[in-house]
Amino acid sequence: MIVEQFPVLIVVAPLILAFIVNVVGLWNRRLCFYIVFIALSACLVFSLGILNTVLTQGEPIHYRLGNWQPPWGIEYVIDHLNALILVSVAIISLLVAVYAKRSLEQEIHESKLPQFYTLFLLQVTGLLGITATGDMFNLYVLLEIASFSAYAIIAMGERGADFAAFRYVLFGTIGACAYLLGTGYLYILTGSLNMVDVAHLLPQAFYSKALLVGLAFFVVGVGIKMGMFPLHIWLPDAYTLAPSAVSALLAPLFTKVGAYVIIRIMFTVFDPSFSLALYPVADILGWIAAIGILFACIMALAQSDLKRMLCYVIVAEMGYILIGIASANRLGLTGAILHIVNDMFMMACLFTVAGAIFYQTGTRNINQFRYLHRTMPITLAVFVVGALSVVGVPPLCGFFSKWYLILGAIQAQKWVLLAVLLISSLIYAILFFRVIECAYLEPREAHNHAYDGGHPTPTLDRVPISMLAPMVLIAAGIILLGIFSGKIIVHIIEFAIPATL
Amino acid sequence: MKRLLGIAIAIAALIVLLYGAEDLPPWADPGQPASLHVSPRYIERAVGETGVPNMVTAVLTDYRGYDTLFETAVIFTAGIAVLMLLRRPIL
Amino acid sequence: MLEVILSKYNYWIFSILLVVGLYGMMAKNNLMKKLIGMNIFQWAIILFFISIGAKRGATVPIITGTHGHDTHTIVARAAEYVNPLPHALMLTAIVVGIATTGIALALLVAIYKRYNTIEEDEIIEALKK
Amino acid sequence: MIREHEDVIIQTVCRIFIPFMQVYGLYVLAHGHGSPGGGFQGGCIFAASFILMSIVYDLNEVKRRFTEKLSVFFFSLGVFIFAGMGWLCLFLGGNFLDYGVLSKILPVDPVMARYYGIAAIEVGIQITVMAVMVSIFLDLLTGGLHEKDAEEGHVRGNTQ
Repeated sequence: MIVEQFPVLIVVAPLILAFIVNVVGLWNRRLCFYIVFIALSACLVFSLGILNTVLTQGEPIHYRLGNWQPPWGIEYVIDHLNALILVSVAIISLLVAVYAKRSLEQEIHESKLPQFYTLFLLQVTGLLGITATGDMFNLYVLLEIASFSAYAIIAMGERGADFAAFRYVLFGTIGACAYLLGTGYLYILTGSLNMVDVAHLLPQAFYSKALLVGLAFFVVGVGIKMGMFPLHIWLPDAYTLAPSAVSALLAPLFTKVGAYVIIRIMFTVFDPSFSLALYPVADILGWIAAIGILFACIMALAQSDLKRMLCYVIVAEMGYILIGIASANRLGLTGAILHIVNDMFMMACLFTVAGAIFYQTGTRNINQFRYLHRTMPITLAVFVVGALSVVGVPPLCGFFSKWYLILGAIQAQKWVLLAVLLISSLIYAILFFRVIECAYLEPREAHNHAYDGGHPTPTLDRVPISMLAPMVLIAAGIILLGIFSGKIIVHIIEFAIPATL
Repeated sequence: MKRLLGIAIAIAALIVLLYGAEDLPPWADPGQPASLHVSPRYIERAVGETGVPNMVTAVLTDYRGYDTLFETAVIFTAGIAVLMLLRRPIL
Repeated sequence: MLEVILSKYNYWIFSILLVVGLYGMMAKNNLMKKLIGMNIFQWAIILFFISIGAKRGATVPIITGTHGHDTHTIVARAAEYVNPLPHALMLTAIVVGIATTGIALALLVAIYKRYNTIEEDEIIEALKK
Repeated sequence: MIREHEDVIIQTVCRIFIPFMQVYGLYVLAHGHGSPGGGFQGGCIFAASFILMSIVYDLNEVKRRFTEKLSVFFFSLGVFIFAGMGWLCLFLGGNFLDYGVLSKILPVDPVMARYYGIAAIEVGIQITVMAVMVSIFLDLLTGGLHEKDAEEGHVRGNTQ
C-alpha cells in the first residue's frame, strides 16, 4: 500500500520538510540539522524500497501523479537505471549532510543556517526529482529548482563566490532554456511531453531537420548543466569558491545527474538508432570527450589549489561518461552508467577530504600540505582510497568502470578514445601522486630547521568525528562498489540498457 | 574579441535555428501534431473532468498540478535565496 | 520563398529575438546588460511556445457561460479552442524566469556592494588582487 | 529623510487606490476558474499594491512591518498549503495531488472535489507569490538592510 507511494514520497518528503525547516529555524536553529537528517534518511529508505520493488518485479514502476493517464498527466517512470541513481544520490546526500554540519558552522554565519538548510533540502529534492520523473517538462522545472538552490548556496562561499555564482546564473539559464527549447521541438513534432510516449511517436519524425536541431539543443543544454567540455567554463570557479560542504554536495551529484539526463534522452527518448547511428552524433561526442579529457587533465596539472584541481578532474570524468555514450555499444554504456555511480562516490570522497583539510588547516594549497599525515592520518587514508580509485587501481571501483569503457572503445574500434583513456589515467597518476607526496613525504631539511611550527605530534585525527565518519563511509563505499561491481552490472545495469542496443 | 565571439556564436545559433525551422509546421496550422495528440482531450473533457471552464487553469493546476507545485517551490526558493544573499546577518 | 517565410514567421521572430539575447549575454561587459540579454533570451523561448499553441479559427480556451455544477453536459470541440497546454507550460516558465531575474538581481546588488562596480572586467581586476 | 519625497496628491490617490487593487487581486484569484486569472496573477497584483504603498509612503514603515520572520512564514505557508493538499490526498488513499479523493471528506462528487481542490491550491500559490514578490522588492530596494536598521531610519541612506 504505502510502498506504491514511494516514488512520489522520495521527492515530496524532502520538499515539505524544506518548508518546515525554514519555519522551525525561526525559533530553534539547532533543530534544523536534525530535520534535514530525518528527511534524507527517509529518502534513503524510500530509494532502497524503490530499488527493491524494481528488482523484484523486474519492470519499471509507473506512478501517475494526480491519477491522470500518462500522456495527459505527469508520470513517474522508475526503471533499473533511475533506481540505481536514486539510491546513490540518497546515500551521498545523507552522508554529505552529516559531514556538512560542522563545516557549515565554521563557514556560514549562524543566522543563515536555517535558510541554508532549506536550500540544501530543495537541492536534493530537485536532484531526486530529475532522476525520478518521466516527463520532459517536469524535468525542466526540477532542473530549475536544483539550479536555483545551487546558485544561492554557491554564492555563500568565500570572496569572489558571488561573481562566480552570477556567471553560473547566466550559463545555467542558457542551459535550462536550451533544454526547454529542445522540449519545444519535440512537442511540436510529436504533440506529447511524456518520455515514453514521445519515444513511441518519434520514429515518424525521423529524418526531420527540426529533430536534429532539438537533439543539439538538448545536448548543449544538459551539457552546460553537467559541465561538458567546451561549456564547462563556469564550473571551476563556482565549485572552488563555494563553501566546502556545498562543493561536496554539488560536485558529485549535480554533474552526474546531468549525465543521467543525457543518457535518458539519447537512449530512451531518442532511439539509439537515430541519435547515434543515423547522424555522426556519436563521433562528435567522442571527439568532444577526447579533447575535453586531455584539456582538463592538463589544466588540473597546472593548479596548486586542491579544490580547483578536483574541479578539472570532474570535467575530465564527464568526458569519460561521454566516451561510454560515444562508444554506442552495450559495453561502453555499461561503463558509462557504472561510472556515473562510481564517480559520485569518488568525487564525494575527494571533495569531502578537501573540505576537511580546509576546515582543519585553512588552506587548500597543495604545497602547504606538509605534516598532514601526522595530524589527520585517517583523512589522508580516505584521500588515498579516492585518489587510487580515480586513477583506476584494481580492487577499487574506478578500475571496473574504466575497464568497461576501454572494452567499449575497443569494440567500437575507436582507437583515439582508447588512447585518451589510457593517457588520462597516466596523467591522473601524476596528478594525485603529487598531492600524496606533499602530504606524506617530509622534506629532509625539516629535521634540521623546525619550521611550520615544528613537528606536530602524531595524533589519531584532528577532524571532528561527525566529519570523519561520513568520509570513512564513503571510502568504504568505494571499496564495496569495487568488490560488488560484478553483481551491480549483472543484476541492475544489464536491465538498464535499452534492448535495441 | 569578446564581441567577435558573441557575433560568431549568435550567427551560428541563428543558422541552426533557421535550419531547424524549415521542417516545423506553419504557424497556426490546425493539423500540426501539437494540436492533435494530447491537447484535444484537455479541450473536450477538462470541464467534465474537473468542473473548471478555464482550460488553462485546469491544465495548470490539475492535469499538470505537480509542475505547478514545483513552480511554487521555485518562487519559494527565489525568495529564500534573496533573503539569504542580501539580508545582513542578525547579530 | 516569401510565402515560406510568411507562413513560418513566428519561428523567424523567435530566432532573431533569441539571437539578440544571446549576443547581449556574450558580448556586453556590463553585468546588468547581460542580465537584460538573459531576459530577452528567456522571453524568446516563451514566445516560441505560445506560438505553438495557435490554431487558425480558434478562440481563447475558456468555455464561457458555465460554472461549477452544470458542466457535465457541455460539449467542446477541439477545433474551436486554441491549445491550452503551451499556455499552462509557459505560465510555469514565466514564473521561473521571474525567479531567475530575482536571484540574479540579488547577486548583482551583493556584487555591487562588495566591488563598487558592475563592469565585468573591473570585477575580474579586483578579484586578481 | 523621506519627507522631501512626500506628496499630498500622490498619497491621497494611492490611499483610495490601494484597497481597490487588493480587492482586484482577490477577484482575479477567485475568478481564475472561469476567466483569465489565478494564483500567480492575483498574487502579483496583490504584491503590487504593497509595493506601491512602500514607494509612496514610508519605506521604513513597510520594512518594519514586513519583517524577515513574517515573510519567511508567509513563503512557507503558501507552499505548505499546496504541498499539504497533495499529502492530504495521499492520506485519503489516492495518489499525490489526486483531488478526486477529497470527495471522501467533502460533501460533493469527485469532479466538484477537484474544483475545490484547485481553489485551495490557488490560495496557497497566491500567498507565496505575494510574499515573495514583496520581499524580493524590499530587499533589492534597500540592499537587504535588516528591520532593526529600518527602525533606526537609515534605509534610504544606504541606497545611493
